Amino acid sequence: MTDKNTAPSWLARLSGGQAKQKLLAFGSLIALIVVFSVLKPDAFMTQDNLIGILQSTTVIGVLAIASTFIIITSGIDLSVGVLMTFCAVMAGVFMVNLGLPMPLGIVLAIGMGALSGCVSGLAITKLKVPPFIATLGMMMLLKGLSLLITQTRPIYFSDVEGFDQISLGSLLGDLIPALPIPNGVLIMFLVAVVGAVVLNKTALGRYTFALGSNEEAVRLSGVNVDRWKVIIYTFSGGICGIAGLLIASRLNSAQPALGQGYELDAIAAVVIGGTSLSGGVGTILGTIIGAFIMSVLINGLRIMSVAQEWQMVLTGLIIILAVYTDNLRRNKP
Amino acid sequence: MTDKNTAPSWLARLSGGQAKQKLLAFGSLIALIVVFSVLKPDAFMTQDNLIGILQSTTVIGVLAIASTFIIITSGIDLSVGVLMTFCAVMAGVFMVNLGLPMPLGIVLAIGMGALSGCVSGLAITKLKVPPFIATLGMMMLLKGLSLLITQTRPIYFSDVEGFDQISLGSLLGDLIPALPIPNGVLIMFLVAVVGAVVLNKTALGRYTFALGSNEEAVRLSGVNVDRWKVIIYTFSGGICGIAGLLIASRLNSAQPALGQGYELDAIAAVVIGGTSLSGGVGTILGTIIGAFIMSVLINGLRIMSVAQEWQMVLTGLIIILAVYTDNLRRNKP
Amino acid sequence: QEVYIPLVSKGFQHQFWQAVKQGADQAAKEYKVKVTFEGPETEQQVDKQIDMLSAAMAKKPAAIGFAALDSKAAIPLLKKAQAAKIPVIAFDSGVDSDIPVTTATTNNVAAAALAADKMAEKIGGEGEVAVIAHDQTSRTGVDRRDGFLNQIKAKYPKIKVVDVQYGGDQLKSAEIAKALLQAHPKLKGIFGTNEPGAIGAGKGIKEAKKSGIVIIGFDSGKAQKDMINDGTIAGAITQNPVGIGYKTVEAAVKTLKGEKLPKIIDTGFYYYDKSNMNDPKVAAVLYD
Amino acid sequence: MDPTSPPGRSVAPLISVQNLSKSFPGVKALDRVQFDLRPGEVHALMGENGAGKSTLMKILAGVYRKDSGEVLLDGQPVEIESPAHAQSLAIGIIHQELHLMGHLTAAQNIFLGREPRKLGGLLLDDEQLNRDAQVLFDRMNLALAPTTVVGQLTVARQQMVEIAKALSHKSRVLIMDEPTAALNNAEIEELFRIIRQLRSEGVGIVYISHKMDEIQRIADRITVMRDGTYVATVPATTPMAEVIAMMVGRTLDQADKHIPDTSASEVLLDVRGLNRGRAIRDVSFTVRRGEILGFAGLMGAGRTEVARAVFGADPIDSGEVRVRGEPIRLRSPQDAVRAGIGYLSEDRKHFGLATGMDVESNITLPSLRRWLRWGVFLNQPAIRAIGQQMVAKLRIKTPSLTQTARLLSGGNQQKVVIAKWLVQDCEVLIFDEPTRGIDVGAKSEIYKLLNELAAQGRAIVVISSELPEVLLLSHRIVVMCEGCITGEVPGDAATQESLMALATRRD
Ligand SMILES: Nc1ncnc2c1ncn2[C@@H]1O[C@H](COP(=O)(O)OP(=O)(O)OP(=O)(O)O)[C@@H](O)[C@H]1O
Ligand SMILES: Nc1ncnc2c1ncn2[C@@H]1O[C@H](COP(=O)(O)OP(=O)(O)OP(=O)(O)O)[C@@H](O)[C@H]1O
Ligand SMILES: [Mg+2]
Ligand SMILES: [Mg+2]
Repeated sequence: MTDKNTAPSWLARLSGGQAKQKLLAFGSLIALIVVFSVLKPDAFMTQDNLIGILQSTTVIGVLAIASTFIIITSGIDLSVGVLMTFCAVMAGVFMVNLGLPMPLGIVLAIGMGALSGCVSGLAITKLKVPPFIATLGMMMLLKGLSLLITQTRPIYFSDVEGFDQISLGSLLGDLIPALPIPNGVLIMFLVAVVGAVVLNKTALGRYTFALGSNEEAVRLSGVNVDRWKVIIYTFSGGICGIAGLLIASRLNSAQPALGQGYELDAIAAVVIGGTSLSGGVGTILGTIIGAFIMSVLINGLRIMSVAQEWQMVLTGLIIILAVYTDNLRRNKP
Repeated sequence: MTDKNTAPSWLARLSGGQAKQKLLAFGSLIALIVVFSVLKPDAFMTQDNLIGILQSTTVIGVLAIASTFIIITSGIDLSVGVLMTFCAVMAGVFMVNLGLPMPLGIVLAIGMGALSGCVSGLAITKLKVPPFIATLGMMMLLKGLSLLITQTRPIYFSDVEGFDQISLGSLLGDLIPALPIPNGVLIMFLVAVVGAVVLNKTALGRYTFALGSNEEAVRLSGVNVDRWKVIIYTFSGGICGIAGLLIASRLNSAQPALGQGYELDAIAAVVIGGTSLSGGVGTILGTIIGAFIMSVLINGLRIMSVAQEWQMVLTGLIIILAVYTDNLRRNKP
Repeated sequence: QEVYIPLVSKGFQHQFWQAVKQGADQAAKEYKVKVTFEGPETEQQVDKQIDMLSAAMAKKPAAIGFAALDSKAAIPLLKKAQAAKIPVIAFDSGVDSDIPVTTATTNNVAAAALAADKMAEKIGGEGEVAVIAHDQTSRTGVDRRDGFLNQIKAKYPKIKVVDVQYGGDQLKSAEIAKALLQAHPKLKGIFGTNEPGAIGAGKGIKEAKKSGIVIIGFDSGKAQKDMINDGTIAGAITQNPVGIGYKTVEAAVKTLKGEKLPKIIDTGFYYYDKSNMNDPKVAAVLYD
Repeated sequence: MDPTSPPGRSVAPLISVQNLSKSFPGVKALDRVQFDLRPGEVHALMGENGAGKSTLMKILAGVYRKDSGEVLLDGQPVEIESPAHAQSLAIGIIHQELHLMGHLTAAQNIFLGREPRKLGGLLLDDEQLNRDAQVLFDRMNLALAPTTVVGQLTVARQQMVEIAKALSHKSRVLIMDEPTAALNNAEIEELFRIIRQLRSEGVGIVYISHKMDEIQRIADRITVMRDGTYVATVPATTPMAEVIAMMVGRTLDQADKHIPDTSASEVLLDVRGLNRGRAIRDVSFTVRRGEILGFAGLMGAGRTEVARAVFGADPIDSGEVRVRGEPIRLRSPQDAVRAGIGYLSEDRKHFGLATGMDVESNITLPSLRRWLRWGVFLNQPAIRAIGQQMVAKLRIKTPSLTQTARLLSGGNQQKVVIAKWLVQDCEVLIFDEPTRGIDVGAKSEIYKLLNELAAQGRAIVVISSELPEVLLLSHRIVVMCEGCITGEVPGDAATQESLMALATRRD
């Protein structure tokens, strides 16, 4: 174990004292970047492409942060992808159909995410349905709702002034023209920092770990387990709402049929980042690294014009290997 | 708990002594059937439609049986759907491309399923990658391979004499014309019976439960945990191979891009059938009932011409409720 | 009793299928028949489509409209329909069998070849182009991809297709477009074989702030029309989905009345761009 | 005392350990330790919590691999690679922590990996399996159906299943790591009978326990360890005070008993007419401020059930619980904690410890509210401070406050669980087997602590299967049998005999 007292950096604190391991977990990421840079130096390591990679990580990254909380409680949330879409749709309903002002629309859309998360949480705690099934049910339900609400047509935000700037504008680029990082990327990092603080510095985070470690012991410590679970799912749902806004802004529309399957990418990012599916262990920093491993891999293979069938084969292999090498490092400190 | 000694019927034995609970789990199924029969008597309760329901349960049913073993060990297998497709493709390669005789082709296709299961098992035990990731990786890998092998084109079995009879023919119907049950359905029930015997009467089954119950205890008992896990995944992979043959025969072709998403249906069937995702508990009979609940539900909604969006919403709700009512019954014996 | 005609389609979530449904509903209203419309979630789920067909037949319909994902796989059921004297109208893509009374369809290979011609015209007959197709296995995906590739190969030897990638949804298509631009700096054009593919390509180009890339799209939809208007997409091929839906139902009704129908009802396709978008003939087949 | 004579010097040792070392990250668990075991002897291994006893034994059982040193079996060096390998070398072990498969039956647990087969090995022969288990249980005088699912057994019965499992192996070396921590007297007698029989058959037995009287009764030799090092091996006839001094490196003063007069003080906990199925039948009792109420009874008497019911952990059929005269709603442990009741479970692994979390998080779990700033953010310095305070107060042996609780030695885990209830600062504390697995030194500290807590005006309930402990601590003793309270005796009038009589009274 790393001793926190000997290396109390902000990094170590944010990542819950496992900074060393996490820094090592960068390994797979660095390795991938080096390989692609060597193989395609002129295309991969360009500013445009790097920003493209950052941009392409945002949505999965934010969904993965939401999933990290759930997975640390030893739960699972299959609805994150569809929930994101549902929030995008609701943002459209509020801002376009009802014409509410953008800030209010944003808050309400995130609120819808939190509400849906809350419903999953209630199904899990009050109906005692296992998370896998509760969120599988929610996935179908929300997908149907998104299609019903939109009558299977996208909602376009063209008339909502500045909505596409949420994801695509670049406040940073306006200040420092050499760094045209899109706002969506900053939002992802902001969500990550807030997520890490909540996970490691608040009661919610503490109970997240505790529930994943031994739920019965937590109950017998006099903690209202049900309430905290609902709170955690609600919080995670709210984060999915942010992902919904990001994707809606990026596509400048709410696409009601998109989103299914994204949950697997999110969960893969979480696990590659060192969070245990059996609960009790995990960091946000790891999750972000995991999300980048996924997006760098896919971008690199595309840049190299690898046929998509081979992309699948290689992605499958590399996901397994990334988790394997991460294991190796953990066991040899 | 039901007392095994007081009710030793073959049913109780097959279902591992939880027959009473399982018989109750029939409840949801019967309820669905009654509702649909009342609402659409002339269309739902017809011989054709009932046979259609049976037929549409076969593939998911067999995949769910394969998943039951994995889930009882407290593992999960996301690759079952794609593995099924891979086996269908390999059956095509063996029988159509290489022109091997059908019986040999069948054995080899099932063997490919077992082999893939074995690879998953090795990734889980030797590389210590969690089942979720190992099988997610396998899912991508096998999907890519299926597309590569077929060059993304279906392989048609039109020239393989009698291949479509595996699933669509009716040996029973030839004997008893009033009961034209397709062979695929019989095969599913056969797999269920063999699966139940293996699960409850053999060492493989015993270790399946033991691993899901407390893996560390199994290791400390001197059992070669890794070996048995590999065996269980191999066995389960072989069953997926049978599903691959069933679907290939039903479609008279191997469709290389099909299969993803089927794993969720299979897992849902398993859990609705009362198997616990945390391992150690489960029955094949329950799984079959779970698979029928899913297919009756979907068929019934279609028969009632419910809009597809509403079908999704209702399926989501009913899956949650089915597991909820199953919980209720368990807690009030 | 009301005449009931279920349409079993290849999908229902895409705008294209919704437009087909719209045409079917329109015809249903005019001919006073009952129509339902459903299709699997992805165009790979051949067996789910067959389950849908089987449930549709259990409802004892007067006729069936069917857009086969894999025409051979459905033949046993179609034979059953034939035996039960339920006429089958194929739509969107054909069924390799003589059971369907008629087929209401677009010639996707020819439509994609037209896209290739337009692409060649816009980039001046030479250079690198790429394809963002919608998936590897669906009939339309394969026809449009191959229709485009074959036309280029046959007629434009100086044009090189450097990559074919498969998008699926808008977001993934946009990521692919950006990666294509990185990998092939000299890229001159992208053909998106369906609506998300075309819009995604446009998005990707916009995000990468590249100009001068020629995008040829397929189908319509509001976003694609907007992009054509603002010049991001040079132009697109449109089929006549509303017409496909309408003709399918109409054909069913006519068959039930005993009318003779041609084996193929070609619903046609058009190339459209900024210049002819408001032409009534074109505007009629575009959808939002 | 046993009249057995230690085996002669000429006997070659079964197992001999030399210069064995083992480190874990941050901990040197064993430092050049030596140990030997002769056939037909009971060799006690003693030491404080965290001294390295279990680690040494786990190396012999193939659970851990040694870092350096030598293990000789029959004079031949061996490298014990896995539990299976240890079994094949006829080394059996009863682990300190229970390792059972909760969903399997007792018989299935015992014979896992060695199931009788039928039909040419194809199918399992469960009839034979159950018969074999029954034979084993009969030999142990254990009234347990082989088909019982072990997850539904109490800890004590699970421990008996573990013992049965170890016995079924017919080992030449049998290691018992605190086998009696969860057992009552009758069961301990049964176990000793079996141990003596095995000894006479030439089996070498390593016996780890913190119960001095047991060591005196059963052991032939004693090896003492301290802080991962070897101290000495002495004959069991050595006075216990000397052995303890070797273990802890200092002499201990016995906690002495003085019973304050609490008859006038306020009734803090008042339980009336509690019923829950057949497990709790019309149980009523009161505890006053400053009082320690002992609960005695045999295994399965229902004491744990009563405690859990009072704590709101299990639903009740009828009855009322009052705290400070106020009836409380009991739907969940949360209600109980809010009313000022704390409950230390007898099963720390399942109900006590969040095993994956670190020490300080566990210690502050029930009281987390108090360690928050603005009700949201963790007050890390305060958490660190209270953690340090508890580690010092209870002498918890841990490399740091951020050590994962699972990696502590068994006794130290128990201390962590005690610490979390001390921090929560409840008025009413129910301790279910509080000293299970705790070493002598720490035990007397906990006794002092309980007296202190009572003296501060709290009401304490102590459930213990060790009669001397109940007798030493309690101001009043309630005895249970089969779900009923069969009697109540003042602490100064009670004797082991009188308590046993009440504990076995059936009506
Ligand atoms: N797997 C492990 N990882 C890290 N530290 C460990 C591990 N196992 C044991 N330790 C540490 O090694 C030391 C010795 O532990 P061990 O369990 O052998 O003690 P013990 O003598 O059996 O104590 P007790 O009487 O409490 O059971 C302790 O400090 C413990 O924290
Ligand atoms: N012979 C038995 N077989 C199986 N279960 C038993 C048996 N005896 C008791 N039990 C279980 O134990 C419960 C009561 O035990 P409980 O743990 O409350 O007793 P206790 O007095 O605390 O004893 P212990 O010292 O074992 O903890 C019963 O409700 C029952 O579930
Ligand atoms: Mg120990
Ligand atoms: Mg007890």
